[in-house]
Amino acid sequence: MSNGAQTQAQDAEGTGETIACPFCGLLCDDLPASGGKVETRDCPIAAAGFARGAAPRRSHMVGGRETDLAAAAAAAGAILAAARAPLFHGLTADLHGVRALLALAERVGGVVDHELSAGFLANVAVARASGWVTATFSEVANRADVILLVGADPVRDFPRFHERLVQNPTPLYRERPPFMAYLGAAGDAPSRDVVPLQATIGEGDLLPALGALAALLRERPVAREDSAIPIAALVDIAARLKAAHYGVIVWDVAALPQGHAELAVELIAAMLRHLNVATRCVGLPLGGSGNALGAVQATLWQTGWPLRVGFGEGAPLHDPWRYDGTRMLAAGEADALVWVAALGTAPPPASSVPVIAIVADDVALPTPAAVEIRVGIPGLDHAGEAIRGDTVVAMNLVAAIPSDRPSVAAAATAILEALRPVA
Amino acid sequence: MILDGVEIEDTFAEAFGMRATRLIVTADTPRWARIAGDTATGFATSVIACGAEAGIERDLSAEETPDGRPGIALLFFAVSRDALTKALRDRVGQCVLTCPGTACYSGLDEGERLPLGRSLRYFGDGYQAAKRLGDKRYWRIPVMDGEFVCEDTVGQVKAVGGGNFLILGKTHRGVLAAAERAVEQMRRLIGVIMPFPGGIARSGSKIGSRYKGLVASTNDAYCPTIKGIVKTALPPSVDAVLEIVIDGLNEAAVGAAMATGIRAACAGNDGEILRITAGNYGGKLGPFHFRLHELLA
Amino acid sequence: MITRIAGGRIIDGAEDEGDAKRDLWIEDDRIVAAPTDGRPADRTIDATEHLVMAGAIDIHSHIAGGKVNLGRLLSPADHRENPVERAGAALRSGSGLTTPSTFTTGFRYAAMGYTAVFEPAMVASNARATHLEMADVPIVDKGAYVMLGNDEYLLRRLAAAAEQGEINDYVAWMMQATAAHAVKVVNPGGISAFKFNARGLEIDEPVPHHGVTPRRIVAALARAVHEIGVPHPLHVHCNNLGMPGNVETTLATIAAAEGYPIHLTHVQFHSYGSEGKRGFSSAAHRIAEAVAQNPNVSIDVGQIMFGATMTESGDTQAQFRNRSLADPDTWISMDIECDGGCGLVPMRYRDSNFVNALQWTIGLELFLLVEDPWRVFLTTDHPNGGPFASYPHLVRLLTDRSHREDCLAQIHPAARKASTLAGMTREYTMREIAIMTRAGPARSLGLSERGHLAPGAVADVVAYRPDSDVAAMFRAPAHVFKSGVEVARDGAILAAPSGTTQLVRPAYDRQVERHVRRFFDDHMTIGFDHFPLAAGELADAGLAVAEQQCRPSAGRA
Amino acid sequence: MITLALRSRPPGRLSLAGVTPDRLAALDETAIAKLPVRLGNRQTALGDWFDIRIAGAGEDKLVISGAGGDRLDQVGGMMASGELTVEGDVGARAGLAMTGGRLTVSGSAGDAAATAMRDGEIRIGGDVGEALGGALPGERVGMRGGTVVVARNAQSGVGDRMRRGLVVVVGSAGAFCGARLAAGTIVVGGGIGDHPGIAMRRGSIVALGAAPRLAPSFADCGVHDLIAQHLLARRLALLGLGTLASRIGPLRRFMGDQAEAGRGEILVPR
Repeated sequence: MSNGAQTQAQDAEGTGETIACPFCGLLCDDLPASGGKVETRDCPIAAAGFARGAAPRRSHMVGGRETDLAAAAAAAGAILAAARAPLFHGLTADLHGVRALLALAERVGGVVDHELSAGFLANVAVARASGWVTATFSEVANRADVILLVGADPVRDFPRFHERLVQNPTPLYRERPPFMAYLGAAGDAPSRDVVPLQATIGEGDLLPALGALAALLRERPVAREDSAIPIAALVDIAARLKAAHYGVIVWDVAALPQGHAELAVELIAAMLRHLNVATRCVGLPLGGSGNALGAVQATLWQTGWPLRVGFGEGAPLHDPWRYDGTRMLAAGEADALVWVAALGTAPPPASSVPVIAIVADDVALPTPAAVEIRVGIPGLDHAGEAIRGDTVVAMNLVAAIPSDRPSVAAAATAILEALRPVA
Repeated sequence: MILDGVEIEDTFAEAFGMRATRLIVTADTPRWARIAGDTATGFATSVIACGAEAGIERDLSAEETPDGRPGIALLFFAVSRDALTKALRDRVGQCVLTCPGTACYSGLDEGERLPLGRSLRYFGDGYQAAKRLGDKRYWRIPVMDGEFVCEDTVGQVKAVGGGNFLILGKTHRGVLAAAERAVEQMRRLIGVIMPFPGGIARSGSKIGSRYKGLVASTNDAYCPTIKGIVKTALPPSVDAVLEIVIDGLNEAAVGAAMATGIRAACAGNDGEILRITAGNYGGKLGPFHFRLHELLA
Repeated sequence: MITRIAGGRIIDGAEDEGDAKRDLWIEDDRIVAAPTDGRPADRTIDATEHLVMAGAIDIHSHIAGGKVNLGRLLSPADHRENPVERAGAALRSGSGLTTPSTFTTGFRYAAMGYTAVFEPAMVASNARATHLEMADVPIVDKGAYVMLGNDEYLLRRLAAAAEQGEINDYVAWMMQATAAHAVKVVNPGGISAFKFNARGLEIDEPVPHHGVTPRRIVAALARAVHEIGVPHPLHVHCNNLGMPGNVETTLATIAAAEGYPIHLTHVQFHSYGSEGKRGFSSAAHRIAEAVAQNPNVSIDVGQIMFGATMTESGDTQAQFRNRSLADPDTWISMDIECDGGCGLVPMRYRDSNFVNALQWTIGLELFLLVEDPWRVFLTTDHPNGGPFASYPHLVRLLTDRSHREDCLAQIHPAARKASTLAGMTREYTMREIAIMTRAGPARSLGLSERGHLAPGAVADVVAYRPDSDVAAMFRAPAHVFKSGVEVARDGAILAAPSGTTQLVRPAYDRQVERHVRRFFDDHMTIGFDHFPLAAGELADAGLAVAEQQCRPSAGRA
Repeated sequence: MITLALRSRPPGRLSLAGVTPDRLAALDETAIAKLPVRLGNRQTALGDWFDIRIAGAGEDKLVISGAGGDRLDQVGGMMASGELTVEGDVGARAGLAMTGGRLTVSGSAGDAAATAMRDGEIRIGGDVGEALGGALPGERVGMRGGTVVVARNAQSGVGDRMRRGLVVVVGSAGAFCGARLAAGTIVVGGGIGDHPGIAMRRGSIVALGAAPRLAPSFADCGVHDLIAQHLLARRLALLGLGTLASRIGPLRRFMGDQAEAGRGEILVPR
């Protein structure tokens, strides 16, 4: 007998130590790692991500001069204390980082956004105002007998999607591989070997095609004269979904046509609500790269609101339009920018406001930031926690290639500490 | 009191409280509005057996109706809100909904609302739709010539039923001519209807009967053919009587209609008409007393 | 640091003697005996005539975890209408009344005199996220019950007629892996059944694919929890939640425990008959009778309180059924990791609605009919029956008969007529309130140092200023101490220490890990090595762990 | 009459919710000047931004004037009665959750005008942004009543999730007009963007400009001159939109969205 939960790996039957990859929402945790080397299992995102550990070390900077974390934090604190509308954006940090950034943002009355929020807020908008039926990765991997991919092949943003969630060699509750169907633009379509049934449509036709599919599922009349909509294929897809024991509709919200995402998800949600009256069919809204869903979850629990939250009014307020960080910068409404890029690599958007860059070493700043705090990458330089793209499973990220680079949480806390004397 | 040689008896008409509403029925043409109105207000002389008393108030021009089509205003009276609700539902459902091209609206904005379209909508079998424009809510019920549009609810007021006067004269022909003159003038008024055939009743009734189960029976005191054997109310020279019964949206409208009718009946009297009186129950039953002398003063 | 709480009426449910008027002494974080060496107090709190009780303990309140967050997401109006500004430099802001944010949850509980709260429905695969979230619930101690009984691994092992010992090891492993304080079963087998498209599950009906029955699941888990020595008995949310006539299921569930201790949760939702012309009636008396006859059974009520709220449950089968009640009409259902599920349905309980009104009376009947306050706990199943902020009003309903009858007069007349509540004269005493909200939950949860005021106990102390309106008294106690720190005064938060995470770590034979590892390797999308919370994870999240001892046993209670 | 003259374009967004004629009527100039208004994380007062003048008493009339009004959000928000006139532009969410009264904007309005409006009337002289008459973030139901008239053009998402009321866009409307419409009436005088009525359940979209391409989940129900169209024309005429009203003749009726409840209609020119 022992306290087993604390034991790591190295069981007699264990396959050696594996670690989780923090660089996309799948958080695949089967990457063998030893001695600072990570085997990335043919995943281009993982390969590129772990290669970031080799980036040359950079120093913290204030006003173009190298300095230490404490001094950088003090300078950042001074900028934030004076700011009327400081914006915290980018936000690709692990959960501890997000929690610390929220504490800092609240302290200085700032606004918080995430670089991927335009996409996942489309999912959020439908989930909360219309409702849906979804499932997590392991349910899909073990039960799905029909899978409909909508919008684009998920491999674009989630390279191991098929390997991890579809091609499960030992599923619990299905006898053969799931039947795969695709609805989306021809250019985004997966290979026909992988997905034999394809309803390909022209640019801009996703909504009418989804509408037709939803109507077919309801056994309602559908106009057939519009040649741009492949009704025959949709009839086939509808029949498969209705006959499925456990159908799954998958979409990568970031890959849906710009501006159409929310209504596309709305139509998918309508199908899911309808299908579950008679059979089971679940949605799998893929997302969560850059720990975006961790950021949403932590913001939800700390403030009661999903992202795009402002603390300027005292109590936290949520407004997807007003607190859209990119819009605020473009409109000149923010007067300081805290740009966080640890899991992500995007540089801060161009603006004329003082920038506090809390970024990994490989994030290039096109123009010098007022304050540059160089942080490590969770799951690479240091440990951390992130939430998977199915919003349920939080993954413990270990330090694959440990370094003494500070975490985002440490940076945010240092700034908060620097602010302490102010009441 | 003598008016144009006719004795106006110093008595009063005794009337009762009722519930009433006005509907506006429109159609493609005045003729079809009139057909709908006639049908919906048919068989509505007395609440005793018809459930409601109803009549056409007036024709409406296209400019006066909610949908810009010719129409007709109808008044409906019943003894209670529930009775009125049922009468409207049945009459509009059977006689207006069925009638080509019609639509039906509330003609009264005041008072507690009664359901109309919201009851009839179920005819749409799930294909009905509500539409609110301004402060009005309509139901659109698909029918074979398009949609039957009917307002969701209609206003309803406390009204007055059973205003009346009796024309006593020498001959049937003379009394009928006087009654027709009266009705013609009264129909020009707003807010009243004369629910009996052509606006005129010959069956002035009394309460009760010697036969079990009959609540009303012939008013023997005013029947000339038996005046020798009953306790008659008729002077010896009166050999014909007709009554005009008035329902109105309020007391003033009924009083005005009675005064107008009596004056018209008496006007141009050539000696045929001897007396005008009114029906009452000694003032014990109805709250509204229309004293003839006061109305004509 | 010595604190003297002077002049109060001490109401300690755990003590046999009656209420005593005496001073209470606190040294640092503990209650101590009055110093005999004449040492003066560093500070004295004038609590003259105040009612002094231990900090209250909520045994069942959905305060954290994925479904709670989804509940927040689905409640924009609640958060818009209930903003909570930061009340001090060391404090945090938040929002929400029915689905409050974490800081607001901790502060509001503390301001009401609660010092420990237990999240009763942690999905195992969501454990890490749940604990991270609970790290942001300040002041109160917290713990979580891991949900088992719809996890495919257990169902498969039961289907394979695994020995009880293996089940015990698995349950113990799972509790350690998820840092749980207790084990909950929700709609035994029904959540798994829903994934196979079964829309209901009776207690003797086989779960699709597996063939095991809810009765078997309850028996195995109740026995396992008892034998591995977890203080809190199996926490059971029965099958058929909310269905007319479900009292039969509830009584059958008691029988299924075969004498092992079980705790039936939110029993109000499981005490329904099917009599009367509406086919819905109270069966509270039958439940109360069963509780009296079965000393192995405890309950919490899950009282409904009228108004808008959010229902959050692991019971996807019941929540999918309830979707037609959604107000506003938006709901979420989620199948989770071959492990569990969650369903969210916003709800508005109306006193003018017959069913809601009768539910309200059934809850109160249960409180008043169950005689032993040690075995009935005060809950609204927050937020499912109503927000925890409504507890003060609920206490008033229990202690003030005339107020109860005033409220009864307001409800749907047919429900009023159908209920026996009008004839019930019982008024809870303050001592009984102290037992059902402090001593009882502490004993049930194995929190030996909490729920009472004896020397040595953790100094979680509440002083209530007497008020003829009991609700007002319980809403904002004059003083609240958490581990000796005054955290709230008259409803305002003074300090925000972080509180502990309560858990138990039952021992198990490591052999079981080999089987579970294979299951994870073959089927799950998270590896066996990454599933359990690692040492230090809770500490990294800022949580202080407090472990309660297990008392393993082979026999029955 | 109360006049608030904006001195200059504020450096950030100011919310004027509750700065309405009905609420200001009881206050004097000093009290109005002290009303709090938030600029980012700073507490400022109305008097910091506006010159305030009161002329005459007892009227529920408020005029907001001055350039730079595009940063004034929620103008007319929570108004219950009275008349609020803006000489110039307004920012986002004009008329938020209005329950009565009349808001007139001579210029243009930003995004989400008439959000969650319940009653009253809004007139916009210029253009409006996106999501006119829509819902608050996260809410299932958008505009629930009242009347909005936009003299020029509206961007995408007119009447998204709208439940009741009348929205008239005299000019053109952008994409997704009447998306997720629960009920109510939208009239567009000019062109209408892609995907009108997507996921609508009930309600009417009357597109008097060119007929848009509709999704296959909209079913052609023929050409009709329905009484409901006459009633609508009457209503438009009463709003002073006689020209628009006169264009409502026989229209082709599509029912949809069959992807959803499918009881809505889109009426387009033959």
